[in-house]
Amino acid sequence: MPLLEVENLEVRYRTQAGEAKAVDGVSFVIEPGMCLGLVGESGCGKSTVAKAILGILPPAGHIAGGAIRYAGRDLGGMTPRELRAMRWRDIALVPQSAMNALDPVYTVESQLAEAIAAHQAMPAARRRGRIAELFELVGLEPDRARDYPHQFSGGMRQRAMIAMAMVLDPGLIVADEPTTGLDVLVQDQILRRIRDLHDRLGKAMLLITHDMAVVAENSDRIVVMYAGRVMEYGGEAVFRTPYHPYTLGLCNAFPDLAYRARALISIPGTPPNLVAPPEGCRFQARCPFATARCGTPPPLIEVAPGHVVACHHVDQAERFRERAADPETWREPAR
Amino acid sequence: MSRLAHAFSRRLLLLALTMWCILTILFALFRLLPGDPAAIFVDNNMSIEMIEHQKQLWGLNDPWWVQYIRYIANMALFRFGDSFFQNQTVAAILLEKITNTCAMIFPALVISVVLGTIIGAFAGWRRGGRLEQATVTTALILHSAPSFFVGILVLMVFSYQLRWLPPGGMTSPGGPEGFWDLITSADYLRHLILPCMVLVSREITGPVLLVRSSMLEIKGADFIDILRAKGLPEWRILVHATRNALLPLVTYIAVMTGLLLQGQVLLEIIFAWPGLGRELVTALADLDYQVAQGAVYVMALTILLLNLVADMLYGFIDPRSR
Amino acid sequence: MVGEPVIEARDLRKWYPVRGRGFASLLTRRKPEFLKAIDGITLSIRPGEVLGLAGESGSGKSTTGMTLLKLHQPTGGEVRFQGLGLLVNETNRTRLAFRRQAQIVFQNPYEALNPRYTVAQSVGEPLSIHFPHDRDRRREMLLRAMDRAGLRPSEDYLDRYPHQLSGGQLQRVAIARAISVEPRFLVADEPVSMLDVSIRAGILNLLCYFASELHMAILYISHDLSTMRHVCTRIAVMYLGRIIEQGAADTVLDAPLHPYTQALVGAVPVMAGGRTRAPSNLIGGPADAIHLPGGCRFHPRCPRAMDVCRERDPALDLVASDHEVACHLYDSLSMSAPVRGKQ
Amino acid sequence: MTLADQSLARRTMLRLAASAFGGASLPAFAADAGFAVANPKYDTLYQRTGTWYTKDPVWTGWTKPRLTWPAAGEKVPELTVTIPTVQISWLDAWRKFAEDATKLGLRYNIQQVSEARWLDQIGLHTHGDIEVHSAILRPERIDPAEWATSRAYGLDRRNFGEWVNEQYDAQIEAQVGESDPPKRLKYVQEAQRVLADDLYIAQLGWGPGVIEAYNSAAWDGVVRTRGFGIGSFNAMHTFLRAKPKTARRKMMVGIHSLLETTSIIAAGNNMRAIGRMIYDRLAYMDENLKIIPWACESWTRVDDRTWDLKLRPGMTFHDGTPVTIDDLQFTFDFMLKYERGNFWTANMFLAKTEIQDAANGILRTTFKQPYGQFESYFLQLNVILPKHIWRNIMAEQGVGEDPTRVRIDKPIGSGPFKFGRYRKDAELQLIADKTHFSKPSVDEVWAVATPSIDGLLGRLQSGDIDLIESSDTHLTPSQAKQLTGVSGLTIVQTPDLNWLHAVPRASNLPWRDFEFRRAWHHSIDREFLIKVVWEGAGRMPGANTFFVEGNPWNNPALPPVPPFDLAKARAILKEAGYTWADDGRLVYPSPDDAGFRSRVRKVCKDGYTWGGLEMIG
Amino acid sequence: MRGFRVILDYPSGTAGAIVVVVFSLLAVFGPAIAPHGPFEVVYNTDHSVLRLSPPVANALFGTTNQGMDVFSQLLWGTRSALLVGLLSAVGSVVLGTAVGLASGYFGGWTDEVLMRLTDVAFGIPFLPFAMVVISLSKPSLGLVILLVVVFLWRIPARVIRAQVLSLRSRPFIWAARAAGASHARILARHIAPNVLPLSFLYAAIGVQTGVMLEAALSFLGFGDPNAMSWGAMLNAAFQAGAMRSAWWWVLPPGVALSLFVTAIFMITRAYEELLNPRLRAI
Repeated sequence: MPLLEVENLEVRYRTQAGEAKAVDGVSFVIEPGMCLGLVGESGCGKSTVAKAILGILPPAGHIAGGAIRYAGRDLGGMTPRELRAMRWRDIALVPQSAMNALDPVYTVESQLAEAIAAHQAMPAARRRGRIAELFELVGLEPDRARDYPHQFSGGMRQRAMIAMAMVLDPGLIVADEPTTGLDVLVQDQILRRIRDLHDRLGKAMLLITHDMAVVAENSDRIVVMYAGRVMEYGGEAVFRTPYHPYTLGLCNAFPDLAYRARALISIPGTPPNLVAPPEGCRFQARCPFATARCGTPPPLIEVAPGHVVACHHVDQAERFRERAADPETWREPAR
Repeated sequence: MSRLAHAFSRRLLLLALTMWCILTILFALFRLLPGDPAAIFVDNNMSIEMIEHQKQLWGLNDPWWVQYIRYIANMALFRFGDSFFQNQTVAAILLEKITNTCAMIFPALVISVVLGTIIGAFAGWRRGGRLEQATVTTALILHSAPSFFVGILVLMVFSYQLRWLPPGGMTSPGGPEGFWDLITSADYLRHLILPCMVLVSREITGPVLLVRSSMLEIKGADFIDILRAKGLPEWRILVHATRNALLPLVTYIAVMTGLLLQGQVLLEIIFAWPGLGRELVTALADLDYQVAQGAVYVMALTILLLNLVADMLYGFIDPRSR
Repeated sequence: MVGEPVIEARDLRKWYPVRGRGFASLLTRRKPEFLKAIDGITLSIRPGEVLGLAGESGSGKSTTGMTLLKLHQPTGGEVRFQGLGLLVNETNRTRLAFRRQAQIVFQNPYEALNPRYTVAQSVGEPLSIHFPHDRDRRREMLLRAMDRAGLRPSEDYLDRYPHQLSGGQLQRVAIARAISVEPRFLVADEPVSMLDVSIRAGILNLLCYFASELHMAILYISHDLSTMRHVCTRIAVMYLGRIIEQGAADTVLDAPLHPYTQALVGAVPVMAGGRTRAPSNLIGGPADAIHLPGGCRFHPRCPRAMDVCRERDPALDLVASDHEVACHLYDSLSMSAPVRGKQ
Repeated sequence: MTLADQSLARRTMLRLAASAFGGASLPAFAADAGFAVANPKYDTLYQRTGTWYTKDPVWTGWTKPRLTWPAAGEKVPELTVTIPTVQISWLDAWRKFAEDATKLGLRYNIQQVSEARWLDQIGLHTHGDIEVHSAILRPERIDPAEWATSRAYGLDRRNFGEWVNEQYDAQIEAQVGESDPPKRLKYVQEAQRVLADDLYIAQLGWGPGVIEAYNSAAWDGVVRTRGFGIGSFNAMHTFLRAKPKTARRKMMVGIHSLLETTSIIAAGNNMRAIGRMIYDRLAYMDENLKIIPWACESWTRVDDRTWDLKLRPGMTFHDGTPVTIDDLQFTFDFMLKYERGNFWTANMFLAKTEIQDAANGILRTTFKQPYGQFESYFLQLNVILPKHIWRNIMAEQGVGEDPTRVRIDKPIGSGPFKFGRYRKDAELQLIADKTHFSKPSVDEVWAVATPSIDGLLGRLQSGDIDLIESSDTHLTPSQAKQLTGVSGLTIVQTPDLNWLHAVPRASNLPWRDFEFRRAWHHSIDREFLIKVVWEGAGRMPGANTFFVEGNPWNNPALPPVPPFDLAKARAILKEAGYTWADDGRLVYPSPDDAGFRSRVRKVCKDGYTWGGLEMIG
Repeated sequence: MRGFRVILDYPSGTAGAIVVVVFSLLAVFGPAIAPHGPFEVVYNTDHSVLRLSPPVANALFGTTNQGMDVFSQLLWGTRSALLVGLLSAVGSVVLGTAVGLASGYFGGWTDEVLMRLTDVAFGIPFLPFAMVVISLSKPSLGLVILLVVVFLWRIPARVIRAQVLSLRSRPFIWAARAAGASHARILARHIAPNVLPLSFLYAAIGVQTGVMLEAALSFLGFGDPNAMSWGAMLNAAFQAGAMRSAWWWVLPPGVALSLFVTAIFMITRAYEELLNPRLRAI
C-alpha cells in the first residue's frame, strides 16, 4: 500500500480577480521509503501541494477536489481532531526559509518539545533527551537547544527544522524548498543530511524544489509541475530522456556545472494566468511544438513503466529533443 | 561591557542630552518671554527696597547665564525649590500629585492593555469577520470622542441623574486616608469607576488596533503554518501569535503611560481628581511657576524615562534584540 | 581579450565601523571596530571580459561591485578606470563621465525599478542625466537599449509600470536602463538568482552578448558557480573580503586549487552527476568578518591546514598562466610571485 | 472667576524678611527721557523695581507719543483694553462697547492675554489704555482704604491710570489718619465726590448679583450677609447658625479649589478665610456689615493712636489650653517682628503693645499715627495665635526670618471650628467647637474641592453638597433657573456690593482731556452689561465710585453716572473741538486750540490740581 | 490621486470622506450662511434676550446663556477647527517630511542632530507645554497652530526617516546613483514621491490631532478667545454650568468634534490598509 496517494488534487485560491486554480488535477504516489522530487518554477503550485498535504492552506485557499490519502486513509474524511492527531506524527514538514519557520520568541528546544507534547505524553526529561538525540543526528550541538532561533545561523536553523521534523518519527517528511536561500556549502550539507535520513532511516520524502539538480541528485521519482498540473512524472529518466517539451525546455535552460560548453536556452513567454487558464495543455502558449490538438486536454501517456507524460505529441519526443537543442526553436515568436 | 549595558549607557547619555535640551527650553520659556520675572514674584504694595531684596533672594539680578547654570544644576538634582504659595517643597507637592494621577491611570492602563490585547488578538485572528469590523469601528469611535465630552456625559448619567456613582474626587469626604488604605478601599474603587471607564474607552483603542494589526502580520508568518502543521490545537497557536504580537505593545504601553500621565488634565478637572495635571493648571493660574516648571519637567522626564524603559524592556522581551 | 583593462582595483579596501557613531559614542570613547567587507583585493577586467566573482554570502562580493562603481567610498586602495585613478581630482564632470561608463544590474528585479516610474522613465533616466538637452538622441538610445535588452517590440513596454511586468521582463528593463548610456563597464550583481530557471538563460545570454559583441567589461557577481561556467571568461573566488583564487573560468571550475574553491565546486549539485560527489569536509561555518583569525583567514575551516597557515597570511600568487591562488599548499608552485604589499 | 485678584493679594504673601530693607540707589527720575511730573512728590509713582518707569522702553514707548502734542489732523489712536482670557463676561461687554464706540469714531484694540500676562502688564503699567477690574469682597475690603487708595491714590503704584488729583489725595491721606469713624466718613465721601466729579474711573455696573442655592431640605436658618451671601467662609454666619433639619449634622460645602497651605501666615484667600474660622478674629462683622466684638469683648479708644482691647474671658484653644492676654500680646509681637505679608496691612501702623491688666485681660495697643482703619483692618484681620505652640516655632523649624515658611500641618486656634482632616485639593473637614462662645449648630463642615462650576452644580443637584462656597462662585440667573426645579434646593439672592470698573490712563492722551473723558463715559452701554452679560443680575451704577449703594461708606450725593447717549457724546466732542476724518475716525482738536491745550495741561476738571506727568514740549 | 479612489473602496473610508467633505464645505461657506455672528446676541421680538433657548425658528440649534445662536457658532467654529487642523497638519507634515528626508537620506551627523531634536520633541508633554506657553504669552489661533506643529512634526519625521532609510538601500536608488543622479535629483524624483503617501497619511492624522488638541486647549480655557471653535463652545457651556441642561448647546460641538475625528480616522485607517497590504490580505 502506498504511503501517500495524491489523486486528482485540485486547490483553488480566492483572489480579487477570481478563483485561481493553483493546483489542478495533480496525482502522484509515494511509497514507503521513497523520495519523490516535485520540481517546478515559481507559481506552479508545488508549495500548494505541500500545504494541501499538511492541511495548512491559507484561509483563501481550499481543496476543491481529489483526495489525499495517507496510508489508505482519506485526509478529507477526517475530523479536525483526527487530522490534528495525524499531523507531524505522520507527516512532518521541513519548510523553506527556516528563518521564519521558528517562532522567534521561544527557544528551539521548547518548540521541539511542544511538537512532542502535542502528540504524546512524555516526561520532560525524556523529551529533552530525545531532542538532544535529534540534535546529534542532524549535526547540532545539543547544548545549543536552549538558544533562540535568531542565535542560529541559517544552516543551523534548517538543521533544527530537520530535527523538529524528525521529532515524532513521522512516516513522511515533506521538504518544501529546504535549501532555498542558503549558501552552496550549507545547501550541500543540508541536502546530504536529508538524504542521509532518507537512506539510513528509510524515511519517505516529498522533496519540493525549483532546483532540478537537487531533485536529480536526491529523488527516486520526479514530478515536473507547470501551472498547477503535472507535466511529466517518472524516475530519473525524466531528466535524462525527457518527453514533455516543458521538461525539455527546463533541461535546456538549466545551467549545469557538469556540462562545459552548452548554450543555455530559455523558454519564452510567461506562465498562464491561473484564474482563466487556457483550455487544453497549459504549456501550449510557450511550446514551440504546439499544434491545434494542444487546445484539448492532453492525455496522460505512460511512455515507459512509471514514466507518464501529459502531452499529445509523445510520439514525436525524439524529434523534439533534437530540435530543442537548437536555440532558434525557442526564439520568442513575434507578437 | 556587554552589548546591553553599552546600549543602556548610550541611551542614558542620550536621555541626559535630551533632558538638557528640554530644560533649556523651559528655562527660556519662563525667563525670556516678554515680561519682568520680578513682576511674578512681587506685589505692587511692596516697597521698592523689598522688591529688590526679593529679586536678590531669587537670584534674578544675576546675569542670565549664572541663573541658567544654577537652574540646570538644581533641576538635575531634583531641587525644584519651594512653591510660592503652598509652603511646601515643589518636590513633595509633585510626588503627591503624581501618586494620585497614577492611582487613576494605572487601573485604566491595566484594563485597557489586558482587555485590549484580548479583543485585538481575537479581532486580528478572525480577520474579515463582522465581529472584527464592529470591534474596529467601535474602537475608532470611542477614540474619537473627546474625553472631556464623554466624561461630562457619563457624570450626567451615572452620577447626577442615576446617582449610582460618586460625582468625582478620589474618595467621599472623610474617606480612607493613607495610600494603601485608600487604594484598597471600596470607596476609592467606586470613585475610580467613571474616570476609569472614560479612560479605558479611549485608551483601549491603541492596544486593540495595535495587537490586531501585529496579529494580522504574524498570522501570515511561516512559523504559524508550522505550528499548525505540528498539530497544535488552535488555542496554542493563538498563544504563540499573541506572544509575538505583544512585542510592539511593550513600547506602546510605555508611550501610552507617558501620554496618560501628561494628558489627564481634562479628566482631572471634570472628575475633581487631585492629580498632577490639575495641579499644573492651578499653578499656572496662580503664577506658582516653581510648581508649573517642576510639573512640566517631571512629565517630560517621565516620558523620556518610560521610552527608555520601553526600549530596554523590548530588549529583554524580544530575544532577537538581546 | 585585447586592450587595456577597463577597470582595475589595486589593494581595494572597504571597512565599515561597527559601533554606533554619534554623540553617545563620542562620549564613551570606544575603540572603533571594523567589519572588513573588502580587505585588499586586486583585480582587473578588460573589454569583452566577464569576470565572475564567486563566494558565500558575506564574503564581500556585492560590496566589491558597489565599491568599484564608487557607490561606496573605498576605505583604501585604488580603483582605476580606463587607466585613470578614480579617487583623485574628481570633479563633477569626471564623476558624471565615470557614471556614464559604469553601470550596475541588481539581483532583485522587483526592487530595482522605481515603482512609480514607467519603463520609459526608468530606462530613460540615465539618458536624461547624461544627455539632458538632446531629445532625439535620447529616444534613439532608449530604443536601442530596449532592443538590445530583448524588450521587443519596445512600444509594448514603454508605458508600463513595474507591477505590470514579470520578473524576467523587469530584469530586462533593469538591464536596458544599465546599458542605455552604453557603458564600458557593467556590474551584474546576482542578476538571475531570483528568476525562474526557464528565463535565466535569456538574461545570461544577454550578458554574454554585451561582452562579446559590445565589448563591455562585466563583473558578474554570483554564488552560483554553475551559471558562471556559462557566462564568465574568468572567475575570482572571494573569501572574507579577499580573493583567494583567480583564473580562467574553466581552469578554476575544473581544477580548483584552493581547498575552499574545491569545496565550493564540490558542493554544487549536478543534474547528470548522480550521487558521486564527495562530501565536503570543511569545518564549521565562516569566521566572523570583524574578528578575523590570524594567518590565513580560511585556516580554521581548512581540512588541509598546516602550521604555517596559522601564522602567515598567504598572498595571491600565480601558480600557472592566468591562475592565481592564495594558499600555502602551493607555495612551491608559485611562479615569480609578484611583490605586493604583504601585511 | 476671581483667581486674578486672589493672586494680587497672594503675591503679598511672598514674604520678605524684616531685614529686607536694603537701600538700592536709583538713578535720577526721568534723567533725559523728557518726562516731568507737575508735583515732584509724585516721582515715586513712577518708581519700579531697580529703576523708573521712565527708563522702561516698553512703558516709554507707549507713553511718549501719548504725552506729545498731536499734530494737525491726527486721529485719536486706537484705545487698547487688556482683558485676561478667563474673564469671558468682560470680553462680552467690551465687544459691545467697542461696537458702540465705532459710531463715535473711536477704535478699541481689545487685547486678550493670559491672566499671568495681564497681571504682569498691569503691574508694569504696560497694559494700554484701560484696565478693567472687578471687585472681590473680603471683610476688610469694605473699608474705604482698599479700592479708593489702590486705584486712584496718586502715590499708590496700583493706580494704573496714573491719575494724580491732589485734592483727592488730600482726602485719602486725611481719612487714613482719622481714627474717628464719623469724621473719617466725611473724608471718604468727599474723596468719592472728587473721583466721580473728575470722571476718572468708569463704573460699568454694580453686580453681578449674589445668587446662591442651598439644600433647604436639610438646612434651616442660613444667614445672608450683605455682599457676601450665604456660603462665604469670609462671612461664616451660615456655618455658625444654620440648623440641620435631618439627622445629618455635617454640612457639605463645594469649593472651587483647596490647593494651598494650612498655615494662616502663608495662606491665600480661601485658606485664610478658613483659617479665621479656626483662629478667632478680634472683631467680626454681622450680616449687615456692622463691626461686632468677637475674641475682643470690647475695645476702648484712649486717644488718636491708642486703644485698649479687652479679651473675651473663658476662651480655650482647641488643645484645651486657655486663651490668655499673653497669647494676644505674643501674637502682636510675632507679627511685628516677622510678618510682612497677609497681616502687614493690619499691623503696619502698630507701634507697640503692653499688658494693661492681666487679670481682666486688657491689652493696650499704640500706633505710629492716628489710625482710621483700626476696627476694619486691625481688629478684623488679626487673629490670636497660641503662644505655647508658636513661641519658638521659627527657630524649631529653622526657617530663619520668614514666617511664611513655617509649616502648620494641624492648626490649633480658639475659633468656632477645629481643624479636622485635610487632603490638599480634595477635602477639608472643620469640626464645630461646641465650647466656643458662638456654639455652631452644625457638627462638621466639609469643604469639598470641585474645580468646575459644572461639577459644583451637578453636586448640588445630586445632593452631594449642601451649598457652594461663594467667595469664588456665584450663580448666574440662568444657572439658578436650571436649579429651580430641583427638589430640596432653594435659591437665594443677597444684596450685593460688587462692581466692574474700567480705569483709563488719565495721564495720557486722549484721556488727559476732561471733555474726552466726559464724552467717553456717555459711550458706554452699561445696560448691556447688566441686562445681557450679567443676565439682569446687577444694578445700574449710581455713581462712579467704588462704594456701591448699600456699602456703609457710600456717598449718596454723588453726581450720577453719565447715561449711555452717543449723540450727547458726539456733541461734547464736537463742542470740545474734535472733528471726524473721512473714514469716520475721531480727530484731535487742532494743535492751536487753546481750550484743548489748557484742558490737556490741567488734566483734572476745573477746580482740581494735577500733580502727575506733564506733556512733553 | 490614486489613493483617494482606493479609499472609496472601503465603505468606512467613503463614509469618512463624505463627512470630511461636508465639514469642509461648512468651513468654507458656513460663515456665509450663518444667520448670526459668532458673538451676536439674539433678541426676542420684545427686545429681551433669547437666552438658553432650546431650538426655535430663529435659532435653529437654540441659544447660549448669553443669547448667542448655537447654530451660527457651530458654523463659525467649524471654520476655526478645520483651519487649525489643516494648517497644523500642513505645517507639521512639511516640517516632519523635510526632517525625515534630510535625516534619513544624508545620515551621519545630519541624522544624528535631527534625530536628537526629534528626541527632544518626543520628550515634550504637549498639553502641559502648550498651557505654559500660552499662559506666558498671548493666546491666539496662530499660537495654537504653532504649538500643534511643534508637537506633531516629530512623528512624521521619524516614520518618514525610517521609510527613507529603507528606500535609500533599495536597488532602484542605487541604480539612480549609478546612473549619475545627484542627491537632489534622487531626493526629488525617487525618494520624495515614494514617501508622499506617508506624508499624506500623517497630514490626515495631523488634521485630526490638530482639531482634537485645539478643542482640548480651548476647553481648558487656553484657546483664542476671539475665535469661535468647537472646543470654545464646549468650554463656554462648561463654564456656564449648562452642560447638564442645555443639550442643544453641548451636543452640536461635541458631536461635530467626534464625528469629524472619527471620519478622519476612517479615512486614515482605509489609507493605512492601502499602504500596508499586509493589513489588507484576505
